[in-house]
Amino acid sequence: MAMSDEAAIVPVDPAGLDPWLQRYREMVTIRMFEERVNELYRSGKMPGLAHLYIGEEAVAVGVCSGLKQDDLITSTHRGHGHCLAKGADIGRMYAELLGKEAGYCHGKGGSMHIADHANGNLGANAIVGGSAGIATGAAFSAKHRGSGQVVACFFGDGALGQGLLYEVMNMASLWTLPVIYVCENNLYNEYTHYLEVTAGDVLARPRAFGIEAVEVDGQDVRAVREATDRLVQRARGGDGPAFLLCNTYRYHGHHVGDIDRGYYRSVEEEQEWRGQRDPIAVLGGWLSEQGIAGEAELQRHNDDVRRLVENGLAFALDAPFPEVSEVDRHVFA
Amino acid sequence: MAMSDEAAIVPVDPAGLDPWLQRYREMVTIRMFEERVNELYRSGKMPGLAHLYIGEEAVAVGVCSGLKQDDLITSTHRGHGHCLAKGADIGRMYAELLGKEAGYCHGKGGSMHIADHANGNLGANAIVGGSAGIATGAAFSAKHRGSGQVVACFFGDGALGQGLLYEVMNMASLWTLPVIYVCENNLYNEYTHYLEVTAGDVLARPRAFGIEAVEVDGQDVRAVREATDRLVQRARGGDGPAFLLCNTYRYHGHHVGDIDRGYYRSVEEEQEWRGQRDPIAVLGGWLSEQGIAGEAELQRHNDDVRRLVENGLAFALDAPFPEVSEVDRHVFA
Amino acid sequence: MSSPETAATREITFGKAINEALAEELRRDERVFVIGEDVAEAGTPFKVLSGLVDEFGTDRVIDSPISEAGITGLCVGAAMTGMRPVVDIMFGDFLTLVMDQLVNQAAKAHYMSGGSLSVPLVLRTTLGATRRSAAQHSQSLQAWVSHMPGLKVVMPSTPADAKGLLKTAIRDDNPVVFIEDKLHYPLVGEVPEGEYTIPLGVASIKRAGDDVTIVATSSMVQASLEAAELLAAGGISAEVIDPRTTSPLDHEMIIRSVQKTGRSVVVDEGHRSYGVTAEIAAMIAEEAFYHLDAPVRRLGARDVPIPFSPPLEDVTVPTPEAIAATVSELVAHSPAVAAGSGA
Amino acid sequence: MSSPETAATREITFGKAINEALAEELRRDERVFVIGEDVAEAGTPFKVLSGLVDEFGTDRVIDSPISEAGITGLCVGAAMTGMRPVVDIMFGDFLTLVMDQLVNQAAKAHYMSGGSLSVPLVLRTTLGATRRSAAQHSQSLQAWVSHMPGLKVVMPSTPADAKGLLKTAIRDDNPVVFIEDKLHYPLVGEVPEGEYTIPLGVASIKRAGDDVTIVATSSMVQASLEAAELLAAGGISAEVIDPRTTSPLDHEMIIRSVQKTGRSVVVDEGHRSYGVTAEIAAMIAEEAFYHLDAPVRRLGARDVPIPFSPPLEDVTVPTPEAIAATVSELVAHSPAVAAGSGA
Ligand SMILES: Cc1ncc(C[n+]2csc(CCOP(=O)(O)OP(=O)(O)O)c2C)c(N)n1
Ligand SMILES: Cc1ncc(C[n+]2csc(CCOP(=O)(O)OP(=O)(O)O)c2C)c(N)n1
Ligand SMILES: [Mg+2]
Ligand SMILES: [Mg+2]
Repeated sequence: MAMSDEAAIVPVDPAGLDPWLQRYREMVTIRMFEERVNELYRSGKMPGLAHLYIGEEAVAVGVCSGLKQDDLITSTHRGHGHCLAKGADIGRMYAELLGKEAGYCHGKGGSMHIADHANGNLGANAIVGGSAGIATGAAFSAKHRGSGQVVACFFGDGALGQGLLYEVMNMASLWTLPVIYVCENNLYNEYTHYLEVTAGDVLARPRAFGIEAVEVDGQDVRAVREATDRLVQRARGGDGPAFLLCNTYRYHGHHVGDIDRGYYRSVEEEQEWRGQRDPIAVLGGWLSEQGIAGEAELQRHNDDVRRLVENGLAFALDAPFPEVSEVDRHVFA
Repeated sequence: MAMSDEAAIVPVDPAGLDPWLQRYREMVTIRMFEERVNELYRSGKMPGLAHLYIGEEAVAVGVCSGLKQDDLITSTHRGHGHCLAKGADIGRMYAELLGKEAGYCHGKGGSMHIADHANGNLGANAIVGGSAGIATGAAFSAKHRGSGQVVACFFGDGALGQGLLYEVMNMASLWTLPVIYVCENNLYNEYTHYLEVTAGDVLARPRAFGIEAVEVDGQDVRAVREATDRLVQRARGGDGPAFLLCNTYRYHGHHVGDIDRGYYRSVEEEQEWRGQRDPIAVLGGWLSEQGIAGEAELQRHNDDVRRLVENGLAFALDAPFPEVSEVDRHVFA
Repeated sequence: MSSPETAATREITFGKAINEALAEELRRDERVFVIGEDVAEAGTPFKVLSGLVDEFGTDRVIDSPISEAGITGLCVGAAMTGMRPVVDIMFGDFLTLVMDQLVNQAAKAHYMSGGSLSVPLVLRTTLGATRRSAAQHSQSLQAWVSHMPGLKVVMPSTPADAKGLLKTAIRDDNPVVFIEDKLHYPLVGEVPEGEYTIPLGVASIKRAGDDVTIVATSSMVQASLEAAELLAAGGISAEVIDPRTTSPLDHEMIIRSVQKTGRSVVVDEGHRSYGVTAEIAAMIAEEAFYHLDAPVRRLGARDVPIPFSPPLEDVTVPTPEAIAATVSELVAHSPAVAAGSGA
Repeated sequence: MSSPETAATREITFGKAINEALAEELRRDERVFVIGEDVAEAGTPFKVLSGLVDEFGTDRVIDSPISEAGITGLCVGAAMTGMRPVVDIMFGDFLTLVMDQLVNQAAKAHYMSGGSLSVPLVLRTTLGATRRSAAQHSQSLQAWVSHMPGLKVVMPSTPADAKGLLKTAIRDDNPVVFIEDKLHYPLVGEVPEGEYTIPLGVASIKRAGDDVTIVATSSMVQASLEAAELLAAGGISAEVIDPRTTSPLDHEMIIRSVQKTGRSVVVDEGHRSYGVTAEIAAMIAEEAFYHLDAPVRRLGARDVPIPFSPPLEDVTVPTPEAIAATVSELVAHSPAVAAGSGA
């Protein structure tokens, strides 16, 4: 971390930037945010565990950039990316991860339960597949209220094992609800390869319920975004739900404590994804090719994002814990 | 009921009969058994309610006749047909429906929970879809023990709404378990047409999990049996699970108390199924055509079955209730 | 209780009281909707919702697939985003299917989000045995939901309470589990004319008395009132208190009564062990310790799955006779009969 | 306890004790198998099952999809047909997902079938907070399962108990819910050499004392033993009883102790309201009424969803200090200090 150079960085105003450069910054934000999360964990500064999204950034950014601010998402245990991509503030997110009063949930939720209602994030969920009902209900509500909102429901390949998903896909289809089920297939349910526990054809599952289903390269933010645009347009236009299967990969362990991964996946596999299919590198390369931003320009954004991340972290580290009396608040509304 | 003629009837020995004539008798047994159930209810002699299978006899008989005695089934709230077709004794079944000690469950289960372990019936289930896990586990066990058993899991179209079904179909497919999911689509979930609550394509659902799925006319016992034979052979041969969609119809109400059905289905619809597609009439017609049994012969069987049903009922009506102290037995094995 | 516009009452059934509460709230607030299996044209198998779909249409009275977990989850999401769902879970036995959505999602969302999300959802369901419905259609699972912070639990015993409490539940900003005794639906009672609500957390003295406090919920209130009649004939004066909500539980009214009577019997139709009676009895034994002349007794469903066979089922649920016998024995064996507080 | 072949013991962790029990039973009975998420190569996220798959293969130590209801249902069917499944539900919080298969199917099949079916299944799961895991990974839901007739519920507090009780649970012909404290896994204790089992339904006196009976389960046993140390320093002699199984519950041993001490505090990590402490306290208050010098006190998890933030989470679960303070206050306010039975 070239912290010593920081003072020299000229802040970037992201407004007015090329949209793909904005997406680049968003992905870098997630990456840098989480690299710090990992360090916080390893240095014993963060309570509990966290599930890092690093490697999967293109999915959250591709999908969320295609949503309006008042569109809704539901998120997962691996939810920092979704939350940031939907517009959350870095400092308040770190504060939440550290259990601080300034956090989005006043420290009560932590990494696995961050919700950012103002930006349309109805919350991360520590029950695998647990938010499928919530997302579907939010879409039901949007339709009923005529709000025009669309809902994106993020979940992992592991959630394909939860019956709830099929129950609600059936209703979403029956009632043509504006919900997009975004399956982040990072190949693993924790420590088990998804093919060992997933029979048949993933896309055929939503299709059996009459749901439009498409597969995209989850490492290519432009592909994710393109598919999202089409599916959001359909949903907003009243054509009902969709299922977006994004093939992706997590670079780190299932959670920050999962260091020795040799028994369930090979270093070669990890290296291949990191080396060949990194979503930030893929978009960075394209931006250069297109002449939108060269290496130096991208570096300037990296530095700027790092500054924002460090500022947010510093804020959170300094922030106070909630008063103990807060423990009894918010049980009931 | 021409009870006065009974004494004149010469009992038939079903052994050695043409197999389709045996199926005919089995269907007639279910029909007559349940007509008496309906009367018992109406005359206040049966505690609680019962869900009549009348109209759907070809499904239970077609499937169960294709199973060996030690093959297994799981059944539903509409389970008398499955139970009889798998070989249960009429008297002990009536005894169970009347809450008598001589019943299959000593009166503790009643209509919705009859189990007949000796004949491979692992029990009716009053939770819609609730036995899908049990059937799949029994198939897992059969495979693990190398017993060569096949399991048929009966459920209604309503159970398509239960997430559990998809969870266990996934495992059945992954582990190539010898289980046949038999969906009895009688068009209604209680009082709601299945199309109002079932999106997409029913057969595509099991297929999405890699499960072989076929549809048959559930009013034609020969068609059901033919499909069953093929699927049982596959399952027994180690080729894994299957899904058998049987299109059928219940003639009576959802349960015996459901008399005024006009608000959810038409009399014309009922008449059409009863008149044109009655499973007993269909098979009876075929038996005559084939010269296997003419009208008189079929009548002789009807009379003989009626005698057996009446005997069973008389036994059960006479049988004592369990001692009250029995209430505390069987909580634990 | 918010004052009814008029003190006048009329007699309606418990089922009708539920129906009226729903109709009034559907009329009053367009965010309210009802969803469940066979709730629309069929008006549920218990016919309690009959007619609602005619007035409010299939957009607001919605037949669902047989997907208890799914519809509950859907309602959580709808509640978080501005609706006020009332989800119908036909039999309380099917709570088994919705516990994740109810307990891990609905009950915790407000807290986990530090107050930013809320889940104004009512889950209506049923309890009770003695309908010859056997083990999977006869349970009374209020203990489970009462155990969960973030859920409120309502168990009305009269048509008037049912109506006033259901209206309050629908207006509450929290998930509320509303449990109805299936056998109550045809029972008739006085219900105020006009608009009224009843607050959650306030018990109700269903019969005043001096010698013993019977705390009874839902189905067991009527049984206890009948027991009180039997006891009165024998000279024992029983007070019958209906907590109306097990969560929040009105400690104060119960304790005040026990301080007066010095004895208590707690009756609830859930299984006795680890049931609702355990909490209430433990609370009384703790908070009224120095006023008790006798141990607090508990009556609940026998600790067996509910059997189908009538003579067996009949001994699984507390009867007026059993309640009266328990009270009589208690009074006979405790010294200070009719002496009031033993403090 | 069936006598161990030798009185010799060795020190192993709680996790290893579980692992040994499973290994021994897998070796002993080919009908036994283990199924759950990441149980095979990963040996569960807690690493408790490490190595089992190497000895027994993936046919008997089976990685499942993330389908808690499905695998529980599958195990019910396997158990009915001659197998003895041990299903691993990673966090007790996920009991929410299996309640139908566990309660409506497993617990009732034997009864509903009049004894013809049986379900020899063990469901292993976990409990406990203070791991900074927040509201959906910190619950202690033993009250729910303890409430259900047909289920046995085991909550071991030491490695030796864990091993002996798990072996018994696997051999039991009924569904048994076996609940482990996640924080126990690394803790070390003396475990007998050789084969032994411990019967279900027999409590264990973890420390003898005269002035007060602390009844504590699972995670709260160690906290209570620490409290007893603190109290001893202040001259109060506490007896600590671990019921080991909440169902069946060993009334006799608990009551005998309270008859001696005249006071009791009950501690369990489930939420206080309608929790396991309610049943045990109500039972003591009823059965030892005439021996009690003071009200029975209860300590459980605070009635809030478990918060993530460390300073908040730390006040949600009873600590040794809180237990000791409750006992001290009880002793101070009840007249017969150290006087034994007040009868
Ligand atoms: C219902 C439920 N079961 C099990 C778990 C434990 N668990 C947490 S994450 C996880 C794996 C999830 O895999 P996937 O859905 O693919 O998401 P990923 O972690 O790969 O992003 C499991 C099993 C859980 N949180 N919820
Ligand atoms: C989980 C569950 N939900 C609801 C019910 C109430 N119920 C009993 S039968 C039934 C309809 C079942 O329809 P289907 O599966 O098509 O079977 P059918 O009655 O048509 O044979 C319903 C909703 C139940 N028993 N279990
Ligand atoms: Mg994954
Ligand atoms: Mg049907």
